[in-house]
Amino acid sequence: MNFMAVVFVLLGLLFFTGGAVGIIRMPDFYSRLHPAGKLDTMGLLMSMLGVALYTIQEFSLGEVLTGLKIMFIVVFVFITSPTATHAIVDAGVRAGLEPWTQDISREEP
Amino acid sequence: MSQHLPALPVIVPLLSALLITMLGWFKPRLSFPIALAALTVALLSAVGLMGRVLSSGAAAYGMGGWNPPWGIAYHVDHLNALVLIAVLAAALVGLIATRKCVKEEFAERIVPFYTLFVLFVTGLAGILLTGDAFNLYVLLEVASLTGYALIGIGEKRAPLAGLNYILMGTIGASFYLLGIGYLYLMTGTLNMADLAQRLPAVYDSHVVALAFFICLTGLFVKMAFFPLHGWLPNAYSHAPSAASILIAPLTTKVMIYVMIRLTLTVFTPDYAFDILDIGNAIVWLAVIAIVMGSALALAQNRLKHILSYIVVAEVGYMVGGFWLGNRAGMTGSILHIVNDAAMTLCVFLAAGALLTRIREDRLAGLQGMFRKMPLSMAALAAGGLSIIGVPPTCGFFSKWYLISGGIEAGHYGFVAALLFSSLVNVVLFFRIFEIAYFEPLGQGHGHHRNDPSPMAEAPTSMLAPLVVVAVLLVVLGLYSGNLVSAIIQYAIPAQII
Amino acid sequence: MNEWIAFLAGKFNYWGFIVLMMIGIYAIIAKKNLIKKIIGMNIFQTAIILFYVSTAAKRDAGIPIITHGHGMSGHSARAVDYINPLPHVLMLTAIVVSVATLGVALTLAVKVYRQYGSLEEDEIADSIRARAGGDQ
Amino acid sequence: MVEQAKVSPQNRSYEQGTPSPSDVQPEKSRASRIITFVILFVIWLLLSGRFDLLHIGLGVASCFLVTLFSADLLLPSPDVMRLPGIWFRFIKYIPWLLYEVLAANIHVMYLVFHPRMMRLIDPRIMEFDSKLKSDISRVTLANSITLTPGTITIHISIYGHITFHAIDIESGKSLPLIMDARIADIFKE
Amino acid sequence: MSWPMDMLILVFVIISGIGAITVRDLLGAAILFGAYSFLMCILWAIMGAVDVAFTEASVGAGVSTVLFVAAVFRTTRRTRD
Amino acid sequence: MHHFFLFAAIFMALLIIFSLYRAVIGPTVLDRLIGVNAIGSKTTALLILTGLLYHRVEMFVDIALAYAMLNFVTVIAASRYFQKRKGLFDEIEGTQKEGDIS
Amino acid sequence: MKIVALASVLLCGGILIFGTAGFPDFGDPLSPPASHVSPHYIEEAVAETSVPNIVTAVLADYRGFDTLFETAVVFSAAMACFFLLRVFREDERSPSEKLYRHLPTGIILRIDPGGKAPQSNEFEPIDPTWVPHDMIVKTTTRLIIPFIQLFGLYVIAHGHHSPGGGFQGGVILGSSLILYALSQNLRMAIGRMGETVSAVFCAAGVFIYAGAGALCLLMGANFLDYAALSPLFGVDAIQARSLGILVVEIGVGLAVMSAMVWIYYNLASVGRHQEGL
Amino acid sequence: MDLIVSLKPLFAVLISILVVPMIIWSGNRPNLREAWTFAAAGIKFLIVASMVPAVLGGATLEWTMVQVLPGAAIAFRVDAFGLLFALVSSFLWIVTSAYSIGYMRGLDEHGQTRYYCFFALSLSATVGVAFSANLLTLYLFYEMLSFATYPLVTHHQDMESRSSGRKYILYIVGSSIGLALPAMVYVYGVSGTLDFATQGIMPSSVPPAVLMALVLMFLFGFAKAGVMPFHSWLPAAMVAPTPVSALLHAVAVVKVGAFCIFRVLTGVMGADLLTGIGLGTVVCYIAAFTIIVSSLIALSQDGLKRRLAFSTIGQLSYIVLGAALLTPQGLTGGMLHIAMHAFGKITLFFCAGAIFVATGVKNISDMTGIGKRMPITMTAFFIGSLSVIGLPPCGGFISKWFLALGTLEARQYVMLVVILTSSLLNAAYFLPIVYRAFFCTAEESKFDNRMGEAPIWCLIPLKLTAFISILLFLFPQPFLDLAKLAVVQILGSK
Repeated sequence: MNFMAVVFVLLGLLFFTGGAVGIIRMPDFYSRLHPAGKLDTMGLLMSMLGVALYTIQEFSLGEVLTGLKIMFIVVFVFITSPTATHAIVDAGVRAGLEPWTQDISREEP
Repeated sequence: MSQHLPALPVIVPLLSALLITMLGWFKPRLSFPIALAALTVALLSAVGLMGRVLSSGAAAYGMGGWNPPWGIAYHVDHLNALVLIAVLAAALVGLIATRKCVKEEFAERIVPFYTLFVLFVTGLAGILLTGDAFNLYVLLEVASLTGYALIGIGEKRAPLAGLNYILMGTIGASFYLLGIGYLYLMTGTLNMADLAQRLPAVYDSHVVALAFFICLTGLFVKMAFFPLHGWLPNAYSHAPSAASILIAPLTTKVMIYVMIRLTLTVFTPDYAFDILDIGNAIVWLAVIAIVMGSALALAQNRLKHILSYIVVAEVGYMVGGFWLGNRAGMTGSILHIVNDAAMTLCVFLAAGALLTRIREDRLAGLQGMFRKMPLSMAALAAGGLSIIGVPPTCGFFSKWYLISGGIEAGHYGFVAALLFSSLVNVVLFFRIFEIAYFEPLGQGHGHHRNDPSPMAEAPTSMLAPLVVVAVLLVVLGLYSGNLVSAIIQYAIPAQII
Repeated sequence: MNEWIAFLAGKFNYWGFIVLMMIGIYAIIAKKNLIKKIIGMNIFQTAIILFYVSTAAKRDAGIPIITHGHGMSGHSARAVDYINPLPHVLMLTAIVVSVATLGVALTLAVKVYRQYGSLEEDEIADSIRARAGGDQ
Repeated sequence: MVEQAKVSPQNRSYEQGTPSPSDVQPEKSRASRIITFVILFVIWLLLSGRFDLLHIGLGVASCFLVTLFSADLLLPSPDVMRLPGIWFRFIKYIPWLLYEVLAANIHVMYLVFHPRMMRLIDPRIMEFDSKLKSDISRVTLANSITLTPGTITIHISIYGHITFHAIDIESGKSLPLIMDARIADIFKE
Repeated sequence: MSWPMDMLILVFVIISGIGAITVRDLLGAAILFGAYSFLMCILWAIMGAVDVAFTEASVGAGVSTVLFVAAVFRTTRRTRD
Repeated sequence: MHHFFLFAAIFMALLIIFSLYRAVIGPTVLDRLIGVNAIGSKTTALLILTGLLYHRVEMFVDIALAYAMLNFVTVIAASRYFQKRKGLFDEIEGTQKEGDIS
Repeated sequence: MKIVALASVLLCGGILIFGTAGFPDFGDPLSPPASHVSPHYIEEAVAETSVPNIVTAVLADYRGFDTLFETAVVFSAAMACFFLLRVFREDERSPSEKLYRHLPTGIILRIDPGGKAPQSNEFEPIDPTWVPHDMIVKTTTRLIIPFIQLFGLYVIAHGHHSPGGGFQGGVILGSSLILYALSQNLRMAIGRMGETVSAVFCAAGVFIYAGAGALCLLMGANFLDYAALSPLFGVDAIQARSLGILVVEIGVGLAVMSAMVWIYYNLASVGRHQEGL
Repeated sequence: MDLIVSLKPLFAVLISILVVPMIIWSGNRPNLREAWTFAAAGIKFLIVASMVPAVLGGATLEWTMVQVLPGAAIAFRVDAFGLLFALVSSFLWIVTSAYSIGYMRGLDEHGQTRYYCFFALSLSATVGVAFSANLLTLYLFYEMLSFATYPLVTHHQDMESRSSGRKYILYIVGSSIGLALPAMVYVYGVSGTLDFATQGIMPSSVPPAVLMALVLMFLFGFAKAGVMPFHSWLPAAMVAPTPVSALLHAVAVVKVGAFCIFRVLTGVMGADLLTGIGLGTVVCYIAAFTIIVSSLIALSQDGLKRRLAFSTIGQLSYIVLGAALLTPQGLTGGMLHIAMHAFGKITLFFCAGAIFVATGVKNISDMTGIGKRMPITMTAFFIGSLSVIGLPPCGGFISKWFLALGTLEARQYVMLVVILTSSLLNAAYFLPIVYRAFFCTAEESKFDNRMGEAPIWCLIPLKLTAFISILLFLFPQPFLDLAKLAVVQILGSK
């Protein structure tokens, strides 16, 4: 069980790292949203799964409920995160940000 | 019920503020009577408290039934009972006097106005009564926050002044909080009595000294002590007159009380005066405050600006008097808290009364006011004479003690500053009186019977309290001896001579 | 050298609080924008909260909620096991106060903006001066 | 006096949406209330973890209050009878979605860590017409699309026209359409 | 409580604080102030002040940032410092 | 296990640097928003990990949950600013194009 | 100005750093704060109030008076915002054209000054800057708001055993309404919880707190001494304290929720209570 | 010495305050209003006079109103000196009231109600000063007098009166707050009390330099006495209506200043203490300087009232000089001079007013030949000037006689020379007026030869006071007795 937890947490950290790096590396606002919004969500899912597994080892009612609560967080984030991402991108479009594309970026300095 | 008296001056206004909102929202007419009743009850219980203190000494009250170091305790002694009565009485009189004013100025906002005002008084009463250093901060914030709102509602520059007040006030309060935090770090307690017990052991630590300075700085900001006074003049002069009448007499006085409480009760007097030995330096600061406050007042050409700068100078009086460190100076300082509350109330009330008729407080606009509003101007004159320090008004007697304190301490700079400020006040007020007394100049000799311009006094609901306050100035002056011998001398620790 | 490092590290939170406080005060004094000032004010308050919470810290102690094993039956809770709760309580109040102050400050900032059409202190001063000139 | 104003959003692709019936006058049927209450109470028990009388009582009171206040928010549509089926199919949909999300995540991670990332990505805005009808299903689709890395829903019009931003062409080509079909299956539309 | 985390987050807090007062755009400042209070929240949690962390989380995320954004929305984003 | 979670937490904290970089540097407000949103989700995880470090996860879960809920509110509020049809560069002095503002 | 500010700030900081040298070590379990008053709380809180969360016990009972005024601060802040911002006369608004949306069709009407507003229920008034319809955000928030509210209530109710309490719960509840106002529009939020309701609730929340204290006073004990309420609750004094704390927390939650919502209403619509942010 | 607790002093002070509401109430009915004034004045005089027998019997009447500071109360005490002063001023109120009626009605002045109110208040303050039992009470009434007279000084409410009112307040209040108040506080600080006592209250431990400073502070602080650098308010204040100048600037205000200095030197500092370190001499020289210089200035003044004003400055310093001599004869002389000069000077002022009412002339150079038109007035003027110069058969002679005796007694021969010189100077500036009025005929005289006296209400008072001036030479006994008694009370029964 511990092993599973460690693996999941490490996976989660990997996803988080991806998100963090992506947020830096991506060229424009729209493409930054992809790693930022989604990789973090996945990372959260993974690491929380790990933590939840670690928590329910002792298997008392309290521990199980705690694990469930942790998963509840994940569910919640899974609902809100895309919405938040959507809200941001919508704001960007309405604010008139031009998306970066391969062609334009090569032509313009 | 009598053992619960210490809680009442705070609880009753708080509950009534809530009632004002809940009932007044549906029937705005109810808000004034509720506020009136609450403040009356609070004042009565404050008087009762004073009686108890006089008969059986200081009293403590544990909130929630917990004993002091663990729970919050209220503590009543001569000092705070006296200031409490002064503050509540000033608030009550102000409340009655501003009724018409409020109705006109805040037609739709009566309910929030009274709610905020009663909460403001609650905060001040709590500050005065509490025996817990942190509780004081919370109550300070109650009082300040409502004060910000009452000031910021005014026209023109008032919101900006209110915002500046918020920024400065928050810095002040936060500094106080930080200082208390330092004390907590060194002693582990927040109760004033407990602090007083545990602090002497760590007096040699410079953290304690720093804590003291930080608290003091915070309080100086809050009381508008000279270099830190920036917020006060604009805030008081741009506030609507109802608000300035209600706020101006109270806030700075209560802050000075806090300073006294901090220095005398939380720390022992010998810490501030002997170990740190900063009395002299602060008195010099006070000298600068007095001189600059007076000088700046001279440069103003609006009535409320002048009065605001006078408040700044008066703060210098009280701070300087207290930090003289001798009995006479402290007596003067405490007496001046009471007197200044009455004086400031009187002049601001008179200014408010004038403003009901002239709308603009430029000095030039006051022409002929003695004829138009003789009673209001007479009250302004009484207030002015009291601020100048003319016997038998109360201002004279506190100034007396302050000067004798200054002489006793050999601090002639302070004495000179007091006298200078008195002279400046003479000039200031006689400039006002001149303008108001002499007819519009150039209109003939004025030698013979002019057409009497119609009398147009302020509404009676404002005038009557104004006159009462003006008379009170004299009564307070005449009975200041009793005040000192019966109350104030017990408020000062015995080791101060 | 080691003592110095120990000294610096041992009071790290206090250094942090001082830095934050300075940031806050600097913003209040030097920034001309009212909202910036308000942000500075809030940072300042948070710094003090940080100070208090730092005073509460206790090495090797747990959060100040008694575990179910402890305390419910008898006096088994030991003071060294739990972080000092008192500063937390105080700071809850302080946070609430800071939010309340923030609300009022922002309200006033909005009011100022409605009046002068600007949040910059110097621009507001200019327009006040202009209006005063217009009056006379 | 009364005239029709011209609606001109900044961006041409944004037509003013007709408010859905849920915005207009949500119907508060008893059945939906009871279901709301039950759902909330289950959540409460999950959160609370205390089963003594006081806390259960508080839970009932809380759930009742929330139901009273916002039952019409959670379940605006009156036909609550369809719910169990939807839930069942929805739960079946989740693992698939998770799998797809995971796969897409790995794809994006690959992109992010790739040294020549700037060459690999090819962001573009894509669009297609969804066949879904109800709000909830459209939102599910939109969120599913957003949740899948590589695609973000920009806008979903009242006619079901979905605009989304894709980080490269593969991400946006097929998956949204499959999702559309699957979600239509869930909601039987 | 672990001091490396404590230090790390404290440094972040300071950075975001400086960012909040230097950024030349009030909306940005408001958002950075949000970040500031998020980080503060972690800091409290790390220092074991759970209730404070909870309060900071709810206030910082739920109220004060929203109020800032509302105020900026109703005034202006323009700032010169 | 304690040490593992400690290192995980420290690593997570280090990751915040990246998001913070985006939040502080910008360039546009929406980039900052992305950064803050990312900080938010990391914070949620970090809170739970802190709970593990204190061995009291059940206490920290509530905070994390509240956090997850309210982080959403912030993002919606900030993005709503633009949905009210205010442009990204409205009212900002001396900026014409994306990238110039800091 | 900047140099002055910098100089004074550095001076201030220098003094504070100097002062810090005399502090007890960070985390020292023998420092005065750790050894004087707080051990009593830690060791006796459960026995005296039967509340395992010491912070809650101290907050609402030992130092309940602080908290009462903390709530009063929130109340007065909300009242202050209302007082300062609320616009009572519509004529303060310069262009008095009004916009209405016909709900079923989405057509927008512009009513010139002096025009008669449509009376039908099918029209909703909107701002010049209205929020465009955004189905995703609207639907998602609609779905999660009940859960946020439930969570807020949970936080209030479980303040005794886990972190949280009236204030946090109240803020979460308030945020849920703010979220509603953000995602739909302000008018709808006001329709759900009007100004009168928020004002009265806000006062009532503080009143519950202060009233509970005053009730103790009437029962003959000191103010806020919940032990005096034991006859009313029908439990022993210690349990009564615990229940008293619960009552108080509910009051705080109510007050804070309404206060936050109220502040938001006024701030976001500059006192006009039209569509807000 | 008997102490009698009596309410009389309080009533004497209060009566004119109490009449103020009455005056305001009947503001629209001039006759009733002035009846109130008269009634109050009469009652006041009667009350004061009724205390004479008791005081002459050696008793002191006391009434403590309220203890405002420990060791200092607001208290009244009537001793011989105070009674003397109160007697003079309360009697002159009656006279002046009558004169005011004539003057104010004659000129149809505005704001008469206000005028009578503040007049009454001023009198109240004057009597209050006279009856004060301690320095605090003295100061209280002193300040009250300053403020009560401000509206009177600026009665015309024009530019001139505005500037002179400004000067008045600045000098009087400025000096009292700036100098007298701190000195008083210092005295209180070192001695713990402020009560006037027979040989002063200063402890002997106070160093002479401090004493010197204190004396000077009091001397200049009570600027109403017009000692030289602080005198210039007095000529400026002559813009006031003449009855005001007459009563207040010849009787009440300036005499209050002199009275205060008298009290301070004798009751606070103590004669022996001052003589011991020779401080009296210093004050003497200051007074002497004022006497000579003001007389010289008076010579060059053309405005009648201004000349009278400078004369007053000089004469006041006689009183100060008398006090500073600190010998029984000198003190007696000083006290008597208060009374004698009051009657003489008020006569002169009344005359100046009467001339103004009747002819509108203010300057001496325009008065050529006026004696033919207003013989009564100018005769009274002649008597008044004789009294002020100090020639028999007028009261002024007696006081100057005692002063001269005092200088001899104190062996201050320089002062004797000063007194004599100054008397010559007095003659030099008064007698030419009389001469010009009666014996010169101007080329183009402004006055036709018919009689044209001022209204009867103006005339009667000035006749009366002139008559009394002469009477006082013949029967100085009551005042002399009081003064002698007062000297005993001041110096102790040596």
